[in-house]
Amino acid sequence: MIKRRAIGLSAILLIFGLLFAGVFLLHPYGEPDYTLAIKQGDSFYQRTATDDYFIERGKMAEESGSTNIVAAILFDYRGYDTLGEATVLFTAVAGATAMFRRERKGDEDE
Amino acid sequence: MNIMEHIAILVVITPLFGAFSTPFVSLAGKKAADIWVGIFSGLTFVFSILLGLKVLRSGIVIYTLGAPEPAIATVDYNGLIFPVRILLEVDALSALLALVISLIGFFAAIYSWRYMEHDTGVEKFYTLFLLLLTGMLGIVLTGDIFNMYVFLEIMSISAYALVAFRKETFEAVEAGIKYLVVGSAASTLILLAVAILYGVYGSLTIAQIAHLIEVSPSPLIWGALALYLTGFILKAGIVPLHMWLIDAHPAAPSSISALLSGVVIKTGAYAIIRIFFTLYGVEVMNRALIGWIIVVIAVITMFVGGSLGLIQQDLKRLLAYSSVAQMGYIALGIGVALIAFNTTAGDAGLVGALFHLLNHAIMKGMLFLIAGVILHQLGTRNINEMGGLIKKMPITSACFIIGGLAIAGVPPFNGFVSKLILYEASAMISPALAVIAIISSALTLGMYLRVIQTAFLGRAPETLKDIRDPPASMLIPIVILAILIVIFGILPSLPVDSIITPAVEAVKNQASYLSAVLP
Amino acid sequence: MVFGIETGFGYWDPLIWVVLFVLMFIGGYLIAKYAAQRATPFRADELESEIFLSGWGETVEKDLRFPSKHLYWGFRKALESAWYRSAVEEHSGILTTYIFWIVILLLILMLLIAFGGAM
Amino acid sequence: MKMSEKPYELSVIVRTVARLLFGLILIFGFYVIVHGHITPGGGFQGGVVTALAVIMLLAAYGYEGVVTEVREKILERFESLGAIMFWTLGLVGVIATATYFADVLYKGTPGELISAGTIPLMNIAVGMKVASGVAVLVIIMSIGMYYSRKYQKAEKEGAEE
Repeated sequence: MIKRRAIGLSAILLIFGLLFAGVFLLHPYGEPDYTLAIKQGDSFYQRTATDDYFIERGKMAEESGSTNIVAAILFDYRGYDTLGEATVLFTAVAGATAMFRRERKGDEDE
Repeated sequence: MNIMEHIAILVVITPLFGAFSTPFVSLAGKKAADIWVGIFSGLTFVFSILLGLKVLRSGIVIYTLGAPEPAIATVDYNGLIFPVRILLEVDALSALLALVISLIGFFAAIYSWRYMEHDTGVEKFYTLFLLLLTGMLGIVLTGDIFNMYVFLEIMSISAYALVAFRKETFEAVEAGIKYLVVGSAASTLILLAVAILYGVYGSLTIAQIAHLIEVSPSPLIWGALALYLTGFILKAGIVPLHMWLIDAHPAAPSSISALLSGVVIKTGAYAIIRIFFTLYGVEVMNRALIGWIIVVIAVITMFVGGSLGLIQQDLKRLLAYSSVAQMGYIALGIGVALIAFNTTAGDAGLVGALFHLLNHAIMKGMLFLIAGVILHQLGTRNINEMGGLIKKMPITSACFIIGGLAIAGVPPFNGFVSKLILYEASAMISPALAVIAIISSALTLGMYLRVIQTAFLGRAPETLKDIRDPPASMLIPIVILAILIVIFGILPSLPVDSIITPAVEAVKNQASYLSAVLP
Repeated sequence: MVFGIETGFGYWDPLIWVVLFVLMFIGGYLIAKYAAQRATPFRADELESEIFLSGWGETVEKDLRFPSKHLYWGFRKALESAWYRSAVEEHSGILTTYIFWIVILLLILMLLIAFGGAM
Repeated sequence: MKMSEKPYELSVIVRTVARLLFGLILIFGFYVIVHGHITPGGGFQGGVVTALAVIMLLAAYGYEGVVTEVREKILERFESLGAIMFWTLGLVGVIATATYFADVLYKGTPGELISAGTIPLMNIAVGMKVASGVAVLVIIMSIGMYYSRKYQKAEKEGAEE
């Protein structure tokens, strides 16, 4: 058992090392990055294209009209995800109440 | 409003509305909740059929959430055209999975009417049941990796709660907690993979990421692939991460076991297929290496499931081990298809994997429903306490024998056809694989012959006197599934030509998946 | 209606099997019927001595059932030390074992795919 | 100061302050929910703030004191109502011949309270759902604590006898 614990621990350390090494392959934080410029449509796709789109168009009245961009993304652009997240909470509550229901029929509600 | 235009989203939101409204409907009594869950799972089934017909008729269906028109998936941003909103992308593979899920879900719902009659909190059960259905349908229909994660969470959390639903038994609570811990670990790995892909490419749409990976593959995506694979191997119940399944399937109520084994683990297999063939694409990856990894895992899975199933005394635990073995067959097909992509062997591997997926959902769904009947009527799951059931409950026993022989690959049932295709496909790669697959099939036959010999034939013990076939609402789903098994066995070209081959074409044709979204 | 399927390598026709099974059933039924006609009927009062099964007394009716673990006994015994003992030990139901395998599989896949996944 | 008769309650100062703050926290929660589309915040955050009012009552009065006032059954129905509302607001887009979750209502001037189409309404629905959902979860947790305390007490009394 001790041996197995040692193997598991060293495996976790190795995984952490690999993931940490992966951080250096990411683009630098906070700087626009032009290594990923791919021709798409009439222009070049950047890694930040989606973010730029949200920031620029999200506030405009014809798109969402919300000055809080987080709310615009949450309820307009990714509203379906928000419905899913709300459902996750609903599921958790339904599951928890199912675990705390009364056990037999006819028991008094406590 | 035209229903056919919105059919893709209706498949997901119909059971969702059913889940939200069940707490109110159940105020009118259990009968009303029964009918309500029947209506909504039935509607979902009808919508899935309509969606499948639409996909077969007019190709890939795109549904963009929040756009002025469902088909407008992209935005024009300073001349740059890319997808921003969440979109559902339904090709023939997704439609096949949605059809299987809603079929088994509908039958399990009808079966639950009488099966859950002795339990309390049935309205909670129905709510969670419909949420489980929603989660699975959301996973298979979406075209967005984060949305897939969200629905994976809905599916997983409702499955944890449903496994532990019979909390009066200690076994159920223990199995639920174990499933919760390992399932959350897997979900975390999947979320990390989504985060890596978003960090590298700045997009969440499957088609867009696939296009970007094709153009400029970054070394980071291979880490994401490993994380994805580990997470979905756990969700699919493939060795060595199958152990939650062995605990969870026996402990859950039988209609939930049928759903878990029939379709929940299949969504893991679906996600693996989608990630390999669509998200990454076979062109950029080292197909031979990854294919052989999958094949080796599949071979181990088949042997572990078959050999350990042989020594089980608990009927539902035996069925759970059998599920592990059959997931090995599906994984074998996927692995062979990766190694020999776009050759005869590879196509046959995909046909075999998807046909076995369909067959196993039907067979194992039916077998778990029958195990539930036995538990409901006899009050035991121990095989040694059963005997001579064929004289007491002839219809149920006949269905079990059909299902057991079919899953073991005995002709002329459907399991044989899909296994035959898999044997031939794997023999083209390496004859040793086919030999192992056949040996594992013999092990499966062994475990089902044991159940049939001990529980159904033979002499009934003194304790089983007033046993008879279950009520009609429990019997009809079982009989329909058994009829499907026989039909698919005698007329295998019927499902293969109509739904399996389009799905295989959809899996192979990554370019059409991409061009449906991107300009 | 097309019975059968092209598997890519050959042709599989389930109808032959169905016919074969039907013929086997009919044959078995005929043999059983013939045997029932020819056999001398068994009569209990003609027994000269008690039933004696190689040293054991007459079996009680409930002992006539034999539990499922007796089937495939040889197979299990042969693989007992080589496979079953360790495999059953591994399926102990202890949660840390499950997590251990997640970590191990993740590490193996990461090493294999991260350094060999790209074309 | 004399200890309370009920051992699960906190001191009279805490109880009084909790009673006074209850309405204020509710109002602040509603403010965060309703102004979700123009200020930082929104349905999730405001819902949790609203649920904090119930959590505070639970801390001050204990499970036995609160459960007579706040029934988790009613809160559950309230949560379902919020979920149905959110679902139906998504359906507005389908009825208005666009797609599910399309924002088709009056957009107004960005920055005003009545603007941004369905976003404020969705905030309210999510706020309802999150507030009642989190409150139910916390009440359930306190039920668990209540019973474990009860069993511990029974065990201790059994050991003393």
